[in-house]
Parts: sequence; structure tokens; C-alpha cells
Amino acid sequence: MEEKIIYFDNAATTKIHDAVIEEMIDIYKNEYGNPSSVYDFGNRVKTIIEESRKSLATNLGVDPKEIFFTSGATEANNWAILGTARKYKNKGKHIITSTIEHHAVLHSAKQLEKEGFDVTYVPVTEDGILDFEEFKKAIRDDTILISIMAVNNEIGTIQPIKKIVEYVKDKDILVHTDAVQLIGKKNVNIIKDLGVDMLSLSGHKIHGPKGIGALYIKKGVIIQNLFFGGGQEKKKRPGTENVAGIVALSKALELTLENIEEKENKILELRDYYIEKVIDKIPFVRLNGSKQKRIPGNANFSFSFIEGESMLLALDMYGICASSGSACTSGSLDPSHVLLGIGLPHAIAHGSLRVSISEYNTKDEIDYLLEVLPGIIDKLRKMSPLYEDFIKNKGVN
Amino acid sequence: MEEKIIYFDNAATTKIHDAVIEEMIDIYKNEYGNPSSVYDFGNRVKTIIEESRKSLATNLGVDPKEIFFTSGATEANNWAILGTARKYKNKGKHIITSTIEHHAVLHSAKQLEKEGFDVTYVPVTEDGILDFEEFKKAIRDDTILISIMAVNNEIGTIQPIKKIVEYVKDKDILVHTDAVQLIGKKNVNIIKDLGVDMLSLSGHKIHGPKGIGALYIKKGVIIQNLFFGGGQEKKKRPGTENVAGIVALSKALELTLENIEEKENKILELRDYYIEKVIDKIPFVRLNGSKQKRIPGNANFSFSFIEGESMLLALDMYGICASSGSACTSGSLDPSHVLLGIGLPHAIAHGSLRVSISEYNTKDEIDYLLEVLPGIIDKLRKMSPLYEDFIKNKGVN
Amino acid sequence: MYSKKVMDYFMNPRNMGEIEDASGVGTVGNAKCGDIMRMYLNVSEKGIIEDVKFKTFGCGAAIATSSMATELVVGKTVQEALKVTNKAVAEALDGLPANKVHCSLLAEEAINAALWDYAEKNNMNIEGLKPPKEDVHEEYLEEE
Amino acid sequence: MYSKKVMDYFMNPRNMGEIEDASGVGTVGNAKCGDIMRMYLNVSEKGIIEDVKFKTFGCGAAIATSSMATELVVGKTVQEALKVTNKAVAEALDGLPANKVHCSLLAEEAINAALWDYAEKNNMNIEGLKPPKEDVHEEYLEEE
Ligand SMILES: Cc1ncc(COP(=O)(O)O)c(C=O)c1O
Ligand SMILES: Cc1ncc(COP(=O)(O)O)c(C=O)c1O
Repeated sequence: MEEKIIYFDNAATTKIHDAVIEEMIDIYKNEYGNPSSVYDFGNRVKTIIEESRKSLATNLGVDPKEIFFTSGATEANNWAILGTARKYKNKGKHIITSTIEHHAVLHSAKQLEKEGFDVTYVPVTEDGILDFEEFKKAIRDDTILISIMAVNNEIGTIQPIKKIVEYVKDKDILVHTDAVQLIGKKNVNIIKDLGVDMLSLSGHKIHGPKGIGALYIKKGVIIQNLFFGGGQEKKKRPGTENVAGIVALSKALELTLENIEEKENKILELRDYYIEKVIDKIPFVRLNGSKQKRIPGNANFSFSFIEGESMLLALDMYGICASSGSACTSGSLDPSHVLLGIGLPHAIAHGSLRVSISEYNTKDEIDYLLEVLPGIIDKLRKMSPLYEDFIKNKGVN
Repeated sequence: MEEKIIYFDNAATTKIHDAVIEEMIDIYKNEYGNPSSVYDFGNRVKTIIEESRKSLATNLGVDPKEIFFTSGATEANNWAILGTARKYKNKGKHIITSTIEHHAVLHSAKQLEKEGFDVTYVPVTEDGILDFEEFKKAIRDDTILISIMAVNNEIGTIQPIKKIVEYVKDKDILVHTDAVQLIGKKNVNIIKDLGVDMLSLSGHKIHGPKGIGALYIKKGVIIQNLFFGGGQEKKKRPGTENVAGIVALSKALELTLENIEEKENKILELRDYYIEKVIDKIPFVRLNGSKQKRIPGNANFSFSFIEGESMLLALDMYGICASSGSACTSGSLDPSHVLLGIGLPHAIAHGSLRVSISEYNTKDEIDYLLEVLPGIIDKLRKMSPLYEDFIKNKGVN
Repeated sequence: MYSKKVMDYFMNPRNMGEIEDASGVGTVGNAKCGDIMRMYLNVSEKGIIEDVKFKTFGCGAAIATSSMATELVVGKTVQEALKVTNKAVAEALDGLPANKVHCSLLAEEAINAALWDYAEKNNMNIEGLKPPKEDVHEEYLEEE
Repeated sequence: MYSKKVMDYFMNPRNMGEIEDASGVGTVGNAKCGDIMRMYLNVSEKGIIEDVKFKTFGCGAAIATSSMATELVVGKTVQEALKVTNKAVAEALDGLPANKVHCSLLAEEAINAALWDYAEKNNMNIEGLKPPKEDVHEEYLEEE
């Protein structure tokens, strides 16, 4: 278990900050009381939760009363989408999202189609940015919800959330954003920078633990609960609170945002260095997604003629962790819907490599990756019948 | 934070076993990979999850494929109830539960009423056991689901789950049980001892952490997902897995069940000693719920003429943690629906004290409780206008 | 949850007890909601509240607010006592949790009920004194 | 996820490459599903498969199964080669994860396609040889 790994899959999940683990240990050992209990041993746990809520809210520029803890972003996304639709179904039955959302959004939308809603999946440009003209056309009188992600998890493209919010500000439409890949990457003031009605985030993407997330619900916005029970979370999200998770989520955001500009610059530098070198060293590559409107840590390349999983396995032999498509669909036969969404043909969509960089990565690690990657690509291409056809000029199907 | 507390609220939540904390720390520090990832660093986390699932399943006498991890029993209960109802709504619209269920069940049922379902809340006898004659009468041709708890959380009464299952075995009705207060208290083989189609359990009630639970779904039983997203948990429960929670839940059950008969006997002995002494020392008390059909750790008394919270606060001054009603409704103005359910008048329902004992409690602690309790009751009664009326023989309203 | 002051008044309640043959006695609240407060007052011939005692069935806040209410009215004239609001009671206790504010309302109401009883017994018409409500919870619950 | 043997055949694939002027060449699979396998065979006049090479676009299992398939058929007669099943390929690799079983089917199909090409080129009618399917995925997916 102690072999060295080089972790370039920070969009899938992240190393937990040591100080976050320390806080969890303290909670597990000393603060196991039930926050709803009357006695001090429970009460003080309630206080701990409220302090965490306050810290998280402060770091996002919102009111603590607007933060609701969930079991992760999947739950938060479902809550926002199903909860809005089921609450306002008599007002309208139309929902807008995009073709490149996370499955937690897309599959919630599919469920709503089964419940009689109409969903428009707005396409993106080949740069991986929401096609704003198409978005405008999608809006209808019976539109009740828009859910567009802040940053795409596969190609790192930044979506025009503020522009969306401004465009519909006079309409009675709620706007939700899945901000899992934005929060913790930059300083974000939800109100000033986004202005959305609801926003989802997840702990394990910001150097916190898995199984904890939050939904921001703007004051005054009312949606249906996703499930029902005790009075926790102001009667909006029942179940005994995941206290250690809540504390860890807040602490993780706090620590991740510490010196964030500095970290951002460092990560950006590493990323751009990697991109430049890959383009330099390896032929037939394509950077997926806008180079400019892109979150610092993400580099997603397609390497023509080869398939993604084989690249990942080969990198794994060198102790390098990276991904192709998104983690939760690996093992499926489908190519990434995001890469198809930006217009890539199947053969190329299958051959993507996402390197996602965090504050824990170093230039040495990037150099090591750059040392082994060209050989791997070369070897796999030599095995590829598609490459053979290409070289022999037969063309590819 | 280091003052000594005497914890008698094990039905609300429990102290985490040290070895469980150790396992979580290991996961947080060393196994932060995403279980869905291709590389070994993710894959081995998948293996860890599957080993935990296997251990949990083995300890419950079921197949690992029948275990689905959730964020707690609230989610598990909702999933079972809403998921069954929404799946089979075209087959039937009637659901049976009892009047003394946890709010996670009752409020799911209320939600289903809003969705057009018919719910029968079967009453219990004054002993706190399901009224089986009423239960039989409740069954209809369009009944699709029965959800009855295995053990009540407030009064510890054991419900006749196996009898229910046998009674409806020729009918096309799914049976769910909220077994949060049973699992970990006794050796339970789900198939042989209960035979239900679905069963919910929660980590923090069995010396594990908060925010993790599981739903057992019998092979062949298909219900609707509660929320939608990635392909985790065989596509039934999406979201990046709470790996540490899963490992901790399994480990907690394993450790809690170690020498369980011995623990059961010890707990029972402490509990019966407490019950006997209370009845001995304090007048105008009533043990709520059947003495015989009762889980070992639970003792729930009503002390006439006084209100529960004031008892808890007074006990808290002595470092004793206990509860009145259930934790998740404390702070509400309502008396316990369970105590009203067994027919107590409001004044008495308000005056209950639940002491719930775990393997970590000692005879010394019980003795200490018995030392301070009579004085507290006495003092509060002297303050009570109801007691004054009673003594003056005016009678109580 | 509770301030130190609330806990102090809960653990060491001032003016707990009964007054035999009191000038006025009032009982408010009901068992359904879990709080019943009873106030006993002795009013001097000059209209000064010379002695107050309470008994309360209820939570910590119910006990503390009733005790505090007795302290706030003792020594005051009936007119002054009528001006003691639930806010004053809550403030004197360094505040109450949101879901316990109704206890301070009930304490105010209990004083009022005892004064009403005093007025009735003496066939007086006290300015500003209204017939007591049995309960304050519904009002409070609506606010929530 | 994968057995050691799969990883070995993935990292060090046996018989990877092309055969110029091969007796038979077959390509199966498609880019949509993410696996394409191509098999080259040389068959001797006595009907013995003397040389086999493969090229594969696909996941680790796709590469390993195609490589293993070449090893299982080399030196065999055409008739014997037809009896090499996807199960045999998977077993020779110490098993495959459930969602990768289709790779072994594709490898079986690739051998079949190369033999079909050989038969066509030589105008032969080989008993038990069926026209190759382009893909095996749909079949597999239905099973799931
Ligand atoms: C954009 C995006 N949304 C949602 C999720 C789901 O988050 P969680 O794993 O916390 O459910 C993820 C990651 O898995 C993600 O990248
Ligand atoms: C009987 C019963 N069911 C359900 C629950 C809810 O469990 P959780 O807190 O894991 O959501 C509890 C405890 O809170 C309980 O005692």
C-alpha cells in the first residue's frame, strides 16, 4: 500500500488535507453526541455543525441559513432538480439543461421526462461552451428550471452562469448550477459571481471526504424535499447529520481556498506546461475544450487511433493515475457524452486522457508524465488497426 | 471537552468503536482513490468496498448483492417506501404502516398520501406491539407495501415482523422493516428471522459513524431509485461512495456482534436492575412498552406530573445523557407520537425518560443514575402544578 | 442551547412554591403542549405586588421564564407589572432559543391571569388588563 | 480489476503486428463501442495456422484477449481453431471482469473473420465457419 503514486485525477476525487482528517478524528472520538439531543454533549455538536455551516457560507459569500448539507453532489443535484420540478409542476413542465452535464443532472432530467416533464438539452459549441443562442431559443413560457454546470468535469470548460442568470432575471425561472468542479478552484462569491438560486458542491473534490456535499438554496426559494423524516437541516434534509463530514467539508473548503490565487497560478503553470509539451512531443493530438475558458487544473487531450482505457492502464504501470471520460461511467461501453457533445467522432471520443492537477502536484510529476506518455502513445498506436489504416492512407471508417 | 459524561442515550446515537475509527483513518489517509477509476489506486478501493459489503451481508445472513449503501437509515427508509410506491403505483395505491414508526417512515408515508396513495396507520396495543387483528383488517387488494419497524426506538418494543411476512406470504405485497434498533442488538439472520423484502439499518446506532446506512433489497425485488446519476451500487444508488463510512459500518457491525449473547445478557441485567430500582424508589411511574417483548437496552419510564426536557436538563447537570421522545423531534412542541400511540394522555406522554444502554455502560453508571434520579423527580414534582392538584385531590385535566 | 442564566434559573428557581390564600392565582398553558404555569400573587392594599410564587410543569425554559417573571414583577405596582413583557423576561435571561420564545409569552400570560383573578376577586377594573388566554401556543405556532 | 495474466498480455502482447500478404485478414468491432480487432493469419497448404498476428484498438481486455486468441490458434488446424471459444480465451487469461466478457467474444469473432477471409480468397467451404458479424456488442448488451 505504500508504493508511490502520482495522482493526476483530481477531477475524480482528491487527497484529503491532513488537517481535515485531524478534525474528523476529533469528532469521531470526542463528539459523537446526537446534535438534536437536549443535553450539552449533543448540543455542543449542534454548535459545531452551525459553526461549520457559517464557515462554509462565509467562504461562499452567502448566509449560513442558505446552506443545506447532503450526502454529496449527486444528492444535491437531484434535490435541486427533482425538488424544483415536483414543486412547480403545476406552474410549468419544461426544464433546460445542457448536453454535457454530469450524469447526476442528466439522469435526474431523464427521470423527470418519465414523470411527464419536457427537457431541452442545449448543445455546446465545439469549444465545449454552452451554445448561448440555442439556450435562448430553448426558453419557453412554461420553463420552470435551468440547470447548467459551472465547470465541466471532463474538459474543464467554464460555463456562462452569470450571463444565464442575467438573461432570465425577469422571468420566473429558477437557475441551478452544479458547481462541483468550480468550488475550491477559485474564489467564488455565489451571489456576486453567479447569482444562481441553487448550487451544488461536493466534499471529495476539494480535498475533503466522500459522502458529504451541500446544496445552496437562496433565501426565499422553496423546493420539495427529496426525502422525508426528522427535523434536521431546518426540516429540509432529514437524517442524523454526518457531523464529521460537515466539519470536514467546511474545513476542506477553508484550507483549499487559503492562498487560492497563488495555488491557481501554480496549477495553471503546470497545466499549460503539460499542454505545450504534449502538443510538442506527440503528433495527432487534440486539446478538448476551450483553452481560455477553462478551469486551471484540467487538460483533456484526445490521442487519435488509441482507446482511453488502454492508456490509463499503461500509465498505471508507471504509478500514474489519470482518467478518460468520467470515473462514474468507466467500465461502461459508452464513450464520453461530453466528448461526443463537442462533436468528436466516436473513435476519437474513445481516446481521451484527462489529467487534472491539484495543489499537491509538482513539476517533477508532470515531467515524469511527459517522459512516459509519448512511449505509451507510440506503443498503443503501433498496435492500432486504425493507425495502420491511417498510415496506409486507407482512411478511417 | 474532557469532562466525564455518562452516556445513556444509545438509541439516539452511539460511541464509535476505537477500531472503527482506526479503519476510517486508514481509508482517509491512504485510500482516497475513486472506486470507479481504472487504475489500481482506485480499483483497490472498489475491492475494499466489496469486502465490506461481503462482511456486512455475512453478518446479516444475506448475499452481498442484496446490500446497498445509503447515507443513513432515513434515506434507506425513504428509498424503500417511496421507491416501492412509485414503482408499483399502477398496481395498487395502498400502503400499510404503524402509528409508532420513526418519522423517516411516517413522513415518507405522508408524502405518498400527497402523491395520491392511501395509507393505513395500524395502531398498537397499550404494550406498544402492533395490533395484529387491526393489521389483518388493514390489508386490501390494492395493498402494495407494508412497512413496520422491527424494534421501536422510543420504547424498545419488538414487532412481529416474521408473523407479518408469513401472514402475507401468498399475497403480492412487499414487506419492509426499519431495523435500525434491532440490528447490532442481537444476532439477526434477515432471511430466517425476518424474511422481509427490504430492511433498513444505520451505522451510528451500532457504534459506527453518522451519515452511513444500508438498505437490504432481497434478490428479485425491484424498486425505483430515490435519486439518479452515476452507475455506483449497481446503478441503484448513485454518488461517489462514502468509502470510509462503508468500511466503518461493516466493521462496526462486526465488532458489535462479537460475543453478542454475552453483551446482550450484560445489558439486559443492567436494564432490569435499573427498572426494578426505579419502580422501587420512585412513586407514580409507568414503564412504557411491553416488559417482555422488548430489546435489552431500552427502559422508558413516564414519571407523572413532570415534563421530559426538564428531567433531561437536570440529569445533564450531573453529566448524564438520556432522552425523552426521540432525538430528532426534540425542540418541537409535540409530545412523542409513540407514547400517544400506546394510549398515554398528553401530560404523561410529555414526562418520559428513555434510558438506552450499550455495551459501554457499567453498573456503576446505573447506580449513579439511580442515586440522582429520585431527587430530580422529587424536585420537579414539587415545582409542578399538576402534582399540586393531584395531592390536593383536585384531579388533573 | 440555553444561556447560563436560563440554566441557573432552571436549577435554582427563585420564588418557586405556593401562596396560601393568595390575592390572585392564575394557571395557563395545557398538557398537550407540554407547559402549564401557575402564578400566585399577594397584592398589598396599596396595589403593590408584595409576593409572587410560581409552579410550572414544563421544559427548562418554561421553569426559568416563570421564575424570572416572578422576580420582574415582585415589588411592582399592578400597573407596572402589566408592562412587563415577554421580551423583558427573555432579555433578563440573556435570551431564549427561537423555539422556546413561547415560554416567555406563557410567563407573561401567567402573570396576567393571576392579576385577572385578583381583579375578579376584588371586583376591580384594572386598566389594560385583558382576560387571560388559556394558551399562547397556537398564536406562536402560526408565527413560525 | 484485471488478472495478472491480462495485465501481462496487455503490457507484453504476444503476436502483435501485421503479416504482409496474409492468407486471411479479418477486422471486427467498431469505434462506436470502442474496440476494433484485426487478425492476420497464414495458413499452410496442409491447413495449419502457421502464423497469427493481431492489431487492436481497444481497452486492456481487448488487447489481452486478442493476443491470447492468437496464441491459442497458432499451430492448430483451421478446424481446431474454429473450436477455440471465447470462454477458452477468457480462461487462459485467468478470467475477465463481467463487463469485459464481450472482448473475448470479439476475439473469437476476429479469428473467425480472418478464417472467413482465407476461405473466400481460396474459394473454400470450411465446415462450421459462419460469415463474420461486424460486432458482438449488441448481443452482449442484451444479455446484461
Ligand atoms: C460535475 C460533477 N457533478 C456531480 C458530481 C457528483 O458528486 P458526488 O460524487 O459528490 O455525488 C461530480 C463528481 O462525481 C462531478 O464532477
Ligand atoms: C427506528 C429508526 N429509524 C430511522 C432512524 C434514522 O436513522 P438515520 O439517522 O441514520 O437517518 C432512526 C434514528 O435516528 C431510528 O431510530
